[in-house]
This record gives sequence, structure tokens and C-alpha cells, in this order.
Amino acid sequence: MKFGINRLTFSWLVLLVLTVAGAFIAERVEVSTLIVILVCSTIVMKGVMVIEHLMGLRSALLGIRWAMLSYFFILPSMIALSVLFPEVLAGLTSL
Amino acid sequence: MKFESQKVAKPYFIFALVLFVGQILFGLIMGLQYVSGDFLTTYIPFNVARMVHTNLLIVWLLFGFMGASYYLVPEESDTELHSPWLAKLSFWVFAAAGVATILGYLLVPYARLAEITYNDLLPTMGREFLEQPTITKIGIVVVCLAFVYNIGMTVLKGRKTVINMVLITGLIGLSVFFLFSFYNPINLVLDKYFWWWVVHLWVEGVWELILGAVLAFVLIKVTGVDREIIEKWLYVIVALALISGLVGMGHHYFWIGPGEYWLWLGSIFSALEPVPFFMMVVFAFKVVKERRHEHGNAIATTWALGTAVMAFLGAGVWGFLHTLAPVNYYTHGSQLTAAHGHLAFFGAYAMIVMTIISYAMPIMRGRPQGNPIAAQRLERFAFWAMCLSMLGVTLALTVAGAWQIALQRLPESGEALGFMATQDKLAPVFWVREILGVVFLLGLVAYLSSFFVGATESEVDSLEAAAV
Amino acid sequence: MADRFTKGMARNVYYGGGVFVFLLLVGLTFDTMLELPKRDHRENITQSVANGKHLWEKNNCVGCHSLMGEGAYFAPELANVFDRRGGGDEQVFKGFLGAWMAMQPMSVPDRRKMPQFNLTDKEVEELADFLIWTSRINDNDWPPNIEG
Amino acid sequence: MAASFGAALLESESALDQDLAVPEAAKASKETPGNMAVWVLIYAELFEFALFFIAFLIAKSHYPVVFSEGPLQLNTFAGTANTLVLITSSFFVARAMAAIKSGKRHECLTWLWLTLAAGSVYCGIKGWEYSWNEAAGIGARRNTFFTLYYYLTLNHLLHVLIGMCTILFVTIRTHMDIYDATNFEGLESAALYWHMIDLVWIIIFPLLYVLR
Repeated sequence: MKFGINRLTFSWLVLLVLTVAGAFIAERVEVSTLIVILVCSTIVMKGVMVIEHLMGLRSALLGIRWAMLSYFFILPSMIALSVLFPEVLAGLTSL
Repeated sequence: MKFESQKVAKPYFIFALVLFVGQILFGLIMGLQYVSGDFLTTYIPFNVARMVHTNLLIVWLLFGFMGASYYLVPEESDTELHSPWLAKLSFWVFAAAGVATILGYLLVPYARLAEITYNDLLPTMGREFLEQPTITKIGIVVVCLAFVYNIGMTVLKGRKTVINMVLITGLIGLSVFFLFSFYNPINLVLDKYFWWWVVHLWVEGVWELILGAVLAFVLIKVTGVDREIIEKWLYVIVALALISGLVGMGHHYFWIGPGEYWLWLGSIFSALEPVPFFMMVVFAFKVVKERRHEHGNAIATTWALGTAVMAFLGAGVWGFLHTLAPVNYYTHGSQLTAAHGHLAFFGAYAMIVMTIISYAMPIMRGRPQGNPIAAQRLERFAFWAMCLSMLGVTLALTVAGAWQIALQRLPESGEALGFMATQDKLAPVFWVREILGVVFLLGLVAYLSSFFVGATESEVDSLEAAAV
Repeated sequence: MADRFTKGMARNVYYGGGVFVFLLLVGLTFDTMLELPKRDHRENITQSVANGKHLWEKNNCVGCHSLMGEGAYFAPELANVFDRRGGGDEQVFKGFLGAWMAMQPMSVPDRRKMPQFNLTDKEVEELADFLIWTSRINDNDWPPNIEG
Repeated sequence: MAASFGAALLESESALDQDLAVPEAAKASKETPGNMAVWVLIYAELFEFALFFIAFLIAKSHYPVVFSEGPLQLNTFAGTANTLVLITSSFFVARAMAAIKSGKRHECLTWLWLTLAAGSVYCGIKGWEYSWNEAAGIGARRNTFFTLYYYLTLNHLLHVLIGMCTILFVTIRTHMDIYDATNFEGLESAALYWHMIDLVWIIIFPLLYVLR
């Protein structure tokens, strides 16, 4: 159990660092393709950490875990794509 | 089946499913008229198709509720039904009146139907869901009286279980609140105000009691879980349904005339309305997990779980999505309302009727442990086809609604697109809805055909062995 | 559910809570009935408005249209059609409605079709009066814009 | 995501099937936290928010100017602070779960109260942010960006409040000694719901405040 608690604390610290770093970068640096990908990657990383460690889904039924994880891969990818290629999305959604 | 008189439920269930097919067919006609205005329009104008679609829904659900009550009340009360012949008689009366009314809708123009049935003596027609001629409404009251009398007498002479008591309060409420359909004042605001006393107090009030009671009954039967536990849950669920749902009616009073405090009351109470539905999901999964025996009718369990989940999604989640007054200001009367209506009616009420049919019908056909494996497999396919396609229909309508709001409601006057221009833009989404509607029909056909799948030889042998 | 929450308590919550909230609803309804005359301007309901409402019902208009957002969503909202098509002038609106009803069903291919109801001039006038009266109900400023 | 509603049901069904085959073994091997009902709720909520996110992205692609200026006017400090607070609250609630599983009820209670405190801090910051907006002349009807900003953040705030009520409820029940090392399903379900609220904010924060 000791390991479990350590793992929680570790995840928490990583999440804090990721958040602060993300916000710092976004404040200081002009948004570019690289930044968009970076920010969206931090969403994925944070999501996966919360799901796997804080929620404790690492040993859960496959369907439940898979659905949660795929949410955190699909949505950030969609965000990245739509921020990088807004015209394509606008074109797709105007009829 | 413990009592011979439970069998009167059978014609009710069969006729309910026949009407269900009709409802879906008319739904498909309307779906096509949404995108192609000329389709059948000279024979079945949209308003007629819609009237048939919604009235068939109400009537088949009532048949389903009546069948469910005739089946479960004798078993719960531990006594024969008070009067089986009255139940049979009211079946034929109700069926004849229902068919005549639908034919009336289809064969003569509505204004002519109003004249033929002397609507001017007591004008009650022409209001959404209450389009029935006054004479039909009186017929419904008579049938309900006979029904409640029959069920009430059975409960009085037998065991008064919690399921019985909740069901009977629901049925009495259903009959009593229907009386408001005869009140049609000239003042439109009053008309609308009390119109909701039928419609809202039915679907978000007393029908939930019926839903809870039937669900609890099926769960007791298929899981064998201790009655005490199930009854406590049932009480809490229906209590929350009433506490949130009655004043939750305020969410219909936002924009039809009543005062501003309804904006607060309606928002707060109806925001609580998902709670009983969520508790139903918790309850259903908990009971199934703690089941005491394996019932051979596994698909009935699936229906019961599915009802809880889909009712929560349709009534709870999709209701909550647009129930708060500031949001509802933009969503009221848009396709989003239609999205919520479809999933809520299907998930809560259509599915609870199919749940009890799935449980009771095999027993009435001499298969106490459920249908043969092949039939159950087909029924399971039908279950998924109907649930997923209805979710798809709801999603399509949700997209249509959001889009409609963005084009027609959010911009200021002058910049906003008109209604018809907006609807033209939504055509692709309406096509998706129509296609998913066809999938739903296929699911329904699969469901109906599952009744005709017989047992394999080995299953027949084992059944006979068990009988001996 | 904890054991200290007994079935008896659950039953009391059901019956007690149900009755209490129903009485609350009745009380609120009573209060609303007192308040409504100020909001629904019922003093302006003439015989013509009343006849118009019957026409609205007899022809099942709500089977396609919505009125104050309630009804079918197949055809435009009509509680504000007076503002949209009449621009505040009753005679203009009546002229419009008469012409509009007369040209149904329109022969635009694939457009949603409105049936021909064969209303007399007097009936069109009554229907118009009903819709004009409806547009003046205090409905907390719904819809958000003139398109309904 | 309709598939994942399906997944939840399928899951329950496949669990059922397993149980049919090997009743005892299947029950023992199930390590999924919470009950099936809370998963239905979580998927439904995530799905609802996914709809809003997609609507936001589509609107963003149509009004690029408004949506690139919008985030600059928001209080990024408040957004960042709230992210940190929510992540921390998620950590607290995970510690509470770890504590109850090893039978430390008092420790669990401490973590639960800390979770509630973090939730309150979140609401406080949100309130401050809204009043800061008001002082800066930002309102919901200013443009599409702010309409969606208010709809999303108010909706999320509402979920935080619902989550806090749930956590308070299970905290009281923990006080009443209802949960222990073998019986903690209700507590765990509340904890999972709380994590879901955190997860949603993890997406909202960069979407509204950072990416422009």
C-alpha cells in the first residue's frame, strides 16, 4: 500500500508541474503549431495520469478503461486539429 | 404464472405491439416529409401523421401499462383478478375506440371529424396530444374507470405490497389528471397552464410511479433479491420523482404566460429530476449484481437494466441539458425538445413495456424460464438495434437543435435566419435521422420475429422432461 | 442504503413528500391564477378571438406549427407571427394572413406543404385576431428574436 | 461516445455472462472501482461535455477573430489556480480512497474534508473571476466566445457544486461509520464522479484560456 500512496503523490506533483508549465508557456510564447501540439499533449498526459493513477483504472475492466482513455486521446486530437486547420472544420460545417 | 386471470394481459400486450409498429411507420413518413415536403402530403398531411404518431404512442403505452397491471397485480396481491371478463370487455372497447379514432384521423379532414363528433358541444380537440374527439376522451375515462376499479378491487381483497400500492397510486393519478383534458378555456394561457396538468403530470409524475413499480416487479422476479430491499429503493425513487417532478412542472411555465418566479422554481426543481432516474440506474445494477438465482430469461434482465439506463439518459441527461431557464430561453420549442422527447419516451416508457412483455409473455406462453436461446439471441440483437438507433436519432436531432439555435435563435433580429431557411440547412441531419429511423424499424421487426422463433429439439425434450 | 433508514421512513417520505409537494403546487397555482390577469390581458378576449381559438383547434394547426414554443416543430412559430409579418399593424397582418391562407398549398417542389383549409374571410379575420391577442401575452420576452 | 454507453451496458452484460459461467470467480476478479451506475453517469456527463467542446470548436472555426481575442481578455491566473486546486482535490480524494481501503477511517475523513475545502476554494476563485470579468465589462451576451465561455464554465461550476454535495453526503456517511475496508462502494463512486469533474476541467482550461 505504501507504494500506492507514493504513486499518488508522485502523480499529483507531475500534474501540478504540467499545469504550471503549460500556463507559463502559453502566457509567454506566441501560439504556434508546436505550442498547440504541446498543450494538447499535456491534456492527454494529465488525463491519462488522472485516469490511471488517481481514478485507479489500471486494473479495471477493459471496456471501462478503454472508453475513458480513448476520450482523452480523441478529444485533444480533435482540439489540436481544429485549432491548426480551422478552415477545414469551417468548410466541413457550413452547408 | 400463478393465477389463470393473469392471462388477460396477453391481448393487451399483443395489441400494444401492433400499435407500436403503426407508430414507427408514421414516424418514418413524417421523417421523410421533413426533408421532402411532397411525400404523401395529399393523403396524409404532416399534422395528421404527427397526430397518429403521438396518439398511437400514448395508446400503446396505455395498453402496455394495463397489460402490465393485469399481469402483475394478481401475482403481487396473491389472488385472482377481481373480474377477468371486465378486463376482456374493456380491452375490446378500448381497442375499438382506438382504431375508430385513428381511422377518423386518417379518413376525414380534422375539421370534419370535429363536426361529426359534435366537438362544439364540449370543445376539447385540437390541442397537442389531446387531439382525440371528445367522445373518445369520454371512452378513455370509462375504460380507465373500469380498469382502476378492477385493479383496485383486486388489491383490496389481496396482499397490499409496496409495488401494488405505488402502481395503484400511479394508475389513479393517471386517470384523475386525464380529467383536465376536458377543461379547455378560451383564455390560451389558462388552457396551456392546465394542459400541462395532463401532459407533465403524466409523463414526469404518475407514469414514473408505474415505471418504478413495473421495474421493481420484474427485478424481484428475475433476480430473487429480497423484497424488503427492493421496496425501500422503490419508495425512495418514486418519492424523489414526485418531489422533483411536481413543481418541476415549472419548466413548462417559463414562456407561456405565468409569472417570473416559475423561472426559478422550474429551474431548481427540474434540475433535480435526473436524481430519481439516476437512482433507478444504481438500483437496477445493484439488484442485478446481488441476485440470488439465475433466471433463464436473461434478456428480460437486459431489458430491465436497459430501461433504467436509457430512461436516465433520455429523461435525465437530455432533460437537464436544456431545463435551466437561461438555456431554455434559446432551446424552447426547437429540435432539441424533439431529441429529448424521443429518447425519454423510448427509454422510459416504451422500454418498460417491452421489459414486462419480455418477462411475462414467455410465461403466458408456457415457458416459465424464458424463450429458447435462439429467440433470446434475436431479441438481444433487437434490443441493441433499437437502443442504438434511438440514441442515434436523438443525437441527430440534438445536432439539428443546436444548429437551429445557432442560426435562428442566437443572432439578433434582422441577422437571424428564418425558420424555413434554417430547416433547409438542417436537411442533411434530418436524412441521418430518417436512416436511423429505418434501422429502428428493422430492430422492431427483429423484436417481433423473435416471438416466432421456436425451441430446438433438445430444448423441447428438456422442457418436457421438466414438465414430467 | 444504511439500515437506519428504514422502509417505514422511505414510505413516509413517499406519501408525506408527495402530498406536501402536491399541495405546494396547488398553492403556487392558486397564486399564479391571481397573478395571471395582469399578464394575459384577458380583458381583450373578444368573441372574434374566441372564435379564432376554436378555428386554431378545429384545424389542428398545432400539428405542424408551434404556439409559444409548444406544438410541432415542422412549421414556424406563430405566437409572434403578428410581429414578424404585420410589423405592428393589424390591418397589414390581416391582409397578409388572408393572402397567405389563400395561396396554400404552394407549388414549390419539395417545400413542406401547408394544406388548404378553405377559410372564409370572416374566419381569417377571427384567426388573425386570435394570433394578435396571443402575441401580446406577457411571456417573459420569449422568443429571443423575431424569427421565433 | 454513444459506443461507450453501449460499452457500459455491454460490460455489465459480459460481466453477467461471466457470472453465469463462474459465479464466484468472476465476482472476485472484478477490480473496476465504483458501481456500474456511476459509470453510466460519468460517460453520460463526459459525452454531454464532449458535445459542448465540439460546438465550441465549430464556433471557433467560424469566428476566428472573436475566439482568438477572447482568451486574452480572460483571467488566466484564475484559470490556472483553479486547475491546480481541482487537481489537488482529485489527489485528496484519491488519498481518501487509499485510506479507507487500508481501514484508516480517520485519515480518510481528513482527506475528504480537504477535498471539500478545495472544492470551496474552486468556487471562491470562480466567483472572484466572474466579478473580475464584470468589472472588465465582460458579459455572456458580448459575443459567441463569451456565451460559450459562460455556458461551459457555469455548467462546470454546477457540476462542482453537485460533486461537493455528493462528497459531503459520503463524508457524513463515513462519519456514521458506514464505510470500512471491505465496504466502500458508495464512497468510491462519489470519488470517481469527483475525478470526472477534474478531468473535464483539464480540457476546459486550455480550450478556453490558453489556445487562441
